[in-house]
Amino acid sequence: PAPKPPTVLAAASLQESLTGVAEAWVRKGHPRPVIAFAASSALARQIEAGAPADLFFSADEDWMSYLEQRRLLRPGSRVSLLTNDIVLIAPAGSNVRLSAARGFPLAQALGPNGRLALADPDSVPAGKYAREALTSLGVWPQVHGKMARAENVRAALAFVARGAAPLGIVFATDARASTAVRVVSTFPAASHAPVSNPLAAPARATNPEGEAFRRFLLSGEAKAIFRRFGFGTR
Amino acid sequence: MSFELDVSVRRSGRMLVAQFTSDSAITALQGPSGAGKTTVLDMVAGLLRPDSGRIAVGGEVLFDSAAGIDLAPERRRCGYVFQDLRLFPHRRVRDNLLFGWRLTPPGERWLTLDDAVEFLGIGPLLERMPASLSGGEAQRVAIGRALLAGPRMLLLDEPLSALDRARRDGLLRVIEGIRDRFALPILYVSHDAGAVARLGASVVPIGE
Amino acid sequence: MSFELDVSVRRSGRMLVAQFTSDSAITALQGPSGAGKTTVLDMVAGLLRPDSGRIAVGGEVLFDSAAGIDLAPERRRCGYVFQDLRLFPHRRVRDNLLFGWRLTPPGERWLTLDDAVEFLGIGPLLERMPASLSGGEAQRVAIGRALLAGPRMLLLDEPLSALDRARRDGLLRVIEGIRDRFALPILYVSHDAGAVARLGASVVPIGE
Amino acid sequence: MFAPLTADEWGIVLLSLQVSGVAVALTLPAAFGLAWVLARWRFPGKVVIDALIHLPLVLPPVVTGWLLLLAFGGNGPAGRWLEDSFGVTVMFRWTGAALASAVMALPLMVRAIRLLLEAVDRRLEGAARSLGAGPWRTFASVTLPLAAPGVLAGAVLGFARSLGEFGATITFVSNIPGETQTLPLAIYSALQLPGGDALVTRLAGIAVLLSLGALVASELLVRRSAKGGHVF
Amino acid sequence: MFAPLTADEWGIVLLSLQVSGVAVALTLPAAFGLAWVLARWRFPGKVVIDALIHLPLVLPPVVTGWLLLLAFGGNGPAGRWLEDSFGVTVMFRWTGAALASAVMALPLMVRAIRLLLEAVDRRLEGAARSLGAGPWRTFASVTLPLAAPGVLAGAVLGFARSLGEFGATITFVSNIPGETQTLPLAIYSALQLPGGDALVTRLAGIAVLLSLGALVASELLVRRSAKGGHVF
Ligand SMILES: Nc1ncnc2c1ncn2[C@@H]1O[C@H](COP(=O)(O)OP(=O)(O)OP(=O)(O)O)[C@@H](O)[C@H]1O
Ligand SMILES: Nc1ncnc2c1ncn2[C@@H]1O[C@H](COP(=O)(O)OP(=O)(O)OP(=O)(O)O)[C@@H](O)[C@H]1O
Ligand SMILES: [Mg+2]
Ligand SMILES: [Mg+2]
Repeated sequence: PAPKPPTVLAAASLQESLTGVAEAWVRKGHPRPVIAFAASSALARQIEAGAPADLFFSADEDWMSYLEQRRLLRPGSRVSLLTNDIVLIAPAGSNVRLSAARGFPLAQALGPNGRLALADPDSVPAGKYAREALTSLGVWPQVHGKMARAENVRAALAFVARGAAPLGIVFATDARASTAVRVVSTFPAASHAPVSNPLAAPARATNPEGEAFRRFLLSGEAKAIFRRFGFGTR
Repeated sequence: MSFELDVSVRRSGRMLVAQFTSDSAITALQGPSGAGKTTVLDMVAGLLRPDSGRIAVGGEVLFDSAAGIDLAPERRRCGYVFQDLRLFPHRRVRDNLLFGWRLTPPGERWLTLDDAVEFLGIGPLLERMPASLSGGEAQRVAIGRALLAGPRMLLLDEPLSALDRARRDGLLRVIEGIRDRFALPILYVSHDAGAVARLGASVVPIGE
Repeated sequence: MSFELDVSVRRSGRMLVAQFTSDSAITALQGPSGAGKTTVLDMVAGLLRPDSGRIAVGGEVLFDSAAGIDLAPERRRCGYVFQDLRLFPHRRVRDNLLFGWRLTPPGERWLTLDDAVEFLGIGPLLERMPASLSGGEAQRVAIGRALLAGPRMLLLDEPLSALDRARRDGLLRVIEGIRDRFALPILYVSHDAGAVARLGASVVPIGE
Repeated sequence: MFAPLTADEWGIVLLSLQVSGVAVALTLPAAFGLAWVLARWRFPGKVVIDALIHLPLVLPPVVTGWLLLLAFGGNGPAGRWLEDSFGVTVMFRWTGAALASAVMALPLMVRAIRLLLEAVDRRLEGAARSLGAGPWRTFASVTLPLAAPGVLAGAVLGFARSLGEFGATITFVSNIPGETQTLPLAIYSALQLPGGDALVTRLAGIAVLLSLGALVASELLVRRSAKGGHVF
Repeated sequence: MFAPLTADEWGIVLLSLQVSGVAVALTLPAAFGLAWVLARWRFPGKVVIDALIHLPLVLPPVVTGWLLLLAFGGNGPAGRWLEDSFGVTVMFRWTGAALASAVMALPLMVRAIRLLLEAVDRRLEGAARSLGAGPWRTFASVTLPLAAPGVLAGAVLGFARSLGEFGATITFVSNIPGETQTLPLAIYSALQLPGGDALVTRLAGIAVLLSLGALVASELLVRRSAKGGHVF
């Protein structure tokens, strides 16, 4: 009988790249993985509730650690696979010039009423990195009251793309994806912990196709595809 | 005894007491407006529960608070022509007429739709909805609906009040016919002294 | 001329034509059930628009299809006692009675609440909701509501059908009093030949 | 943009219709029962039941989804009970999506039905009883038809709400193509894609057409009943 | 868990009440007008209007939020118009949250009101006219009170829906503490945090209490009207 396709739970921000990798996998004659894209928090809770998943590809390490602490991951299956940059963006038509460095005049660039669009810095990965970077550059206090916190990084991107916010902070991969915004500056790697997208297999996973697909994701061929979409790989 | 009543009920803060026995074919309830005539019919029909007392019709006990008897309305089989008619607004006249008829075992029906339509003169109305009927038309449909259910007693609350003299006389003849042929106990509420006299009803005063 | 009517309207596929002029104080409409009596009152009140024709009351044209006249119901000022009463179910009896009264300029009222309550005998009902009234009680409230609006004509559709003889006689006296004191044109629909005769109404047959 | 639907899109539309249809069909009797209790019974604490029914409206949908996940997940008591008694699995299955939609639609349906149940003229029920109809037949032939506009409105509202249900569904049963990816979830996925605007617009257009279709169908039902044919 | 509310929580609760209250107050007249048109007028294409009103139910909330962003965002025509004519800014303001809530609540309110408008006995309106009331007074003293249960139910549904509104709000005006962070947005943030369960439970408990309060208030209104006092 044909092998049963694996079920993969993946962060919504991986949608385009992971679909590309899955295509390559299918071309090798494997059954097409079933991939559910949603917020990492929702996916992690589903795994905790016993959902029948074979792989979990998270947008950040926190939720992965949450599962690991509860012994819900197969020991040794966790890998921090992808890296990313965080960037300052503006609408494509904007001519703002800024360089993300110590004490750079971010609040001034926003103007009196402008808001800085970013994913929720308390809970959403892209926002958490943004806060860390702004804090270490010493500009967090200036913009603290001038933020528009979005539900996820794509919604933050939309605020900038629609001109509702003059500036925003998103992952480099998101900025690449939209022609309506341009990258103003990339945050220095030293200003925040490395952005990483970890991959692991839930402890209950039994489908051998899941493990096979996991190994493919770690292969050079898959990494090359991820890099095409702007990710860094380790 | 066709009707034996000894009941009391509280309505709008007033105590209504009805206490009578009647042996005539037709018993007319008379009394001023608001005296409690409709209230009595509602209690006989089982739609209003007396606070206490006893109701028997044709020897059968329908309600007895002491004995804990309270027959459901659908088991009392009374053909009730309501003062406010209560036609089913969502059903055509034909379906209103046949509502009770369809629920009655064929052996217990004593009237056909054709006969009822004939003496009520409602042939052209069968496919109409009740909302489009005139006052007297609706009243005739309500009479037909009650009779077609093959009831074992009749409760008539001003059944002819909206009808012209010719119709009224015709329907009085029908009621006389029912009285004579089927020997149904009939409670008749009417302010029309002529009709009461003509039916040979024994009069029971209410609310005095 | 108190009433001049020449109208036609289609109802349930039938053409109803009413054509009469009347000069009496009270005009009684008579005809079999479903003849179109209520339909005529509705057209006079402005609640049903005739397909064509003309309606004048006391010399004032209320409707004229040729001249494009169609007075709104609230400007016709007719005291209409509906056959189906139409009490406002969400208002107490008192507020039903005063509904039109409050809308009438004080100078045009010709009846006080106290007087109406007195001759209708509805004093104990003032704080009640209409749903809890008996048939005759509701009818008396409907009469009071229409009269208290200080109307310039009366449209009475079987206004006494649910009342006992004593009440009926009392209210007939009230109507006679209104006829004599205020000279209001009155259209009166009733199957009660005695009442019509007593009011000295000129009879107009409808639907023949 | 106006091209005919692709096979994938048809799959999503049919799944959405299936999920919403099952959700409404399952919820309607429950909603009617609850509406009945709220409209006809008097008991202390009624307002608490009323508030509980409104909860899925008041809570953000993701919380409702999370609570469903706790109750019906692999380790949840309700999930195990469903599995053992009916052999129905809801986790990651379209049945779970239908369950989420049903819970979200319930308050809307209860309110609409209750509104009309409270408007039914009880005297007509007395008339039916007197004509020989027992309580059940009275209910079926008088009460239910008179409340029919409310039931129909409840079904329409519930169906529309189910078609648009997103937050509870994705939290409860995830976003699995072909199984739980209904139209709103597909739209969400498209929103995450760079340049997905055209696809979003297209999918939203399909949703609009679906709702138009549902409304036209309900209007036809209403007209039929207004003509004197019974809806029930 | 049962500790009294902190100052921050009070702020969130008050903001939620303000947003929902304004949303319902603003929408009620519009909902009534639309319900009136749908209940009383006959014209071709009515079902299209009906479908448009249902759209916020059928579309996933984020799409509604996205459409609002297109219309009212920095470059949006509606936003510029509002700004120029009334000096009202909605982007990233609580007014925008109220706008999103209003749009989401509208279909529920229209349906409830329409149901009862259609049930009003038109003969009573004729009686009022005949007693001297013009069309407006007839409306205010007869039609509106008779439809009051529908208006009340619509307001309750709309208020509850507003209290729970999440997807359209966060997409449209983001999650700004003290400005647009209503209770659902706060709950959502907490839900995103590993280990945020206790906070979620606490905030959800507050939402439950709010809805209970709103229902008790509406029940009191209903009782008052049932006693013969007018609601309107
Ligand atoms: N549903 C009700 N709730 C409370 N009181 C009521 C209700 N129905 C009637 N009553 C009151 O009970 C009394 C008797 O009413 P009932 O309808 O039996 O009078 P009736 O003799 O039939 O009068 P009528 O000849 O006017 O119809 C009246 O005072 C009436 O106001
Ligand atoms: N709303 C309506 N729609 C259609 N037809 C109607 C409507 N109301 C009455 N009719 C019909 O119009 C005709 C005249 O009705 P109308 O109510 O005027 O009769 P009426 O003379 O008042 O009779 P009654 O003495 O029985 O009250 C009847 O055939 C009736 O069925
Ligand atoms: Mg009576
Ligand atoms: Mg008539």
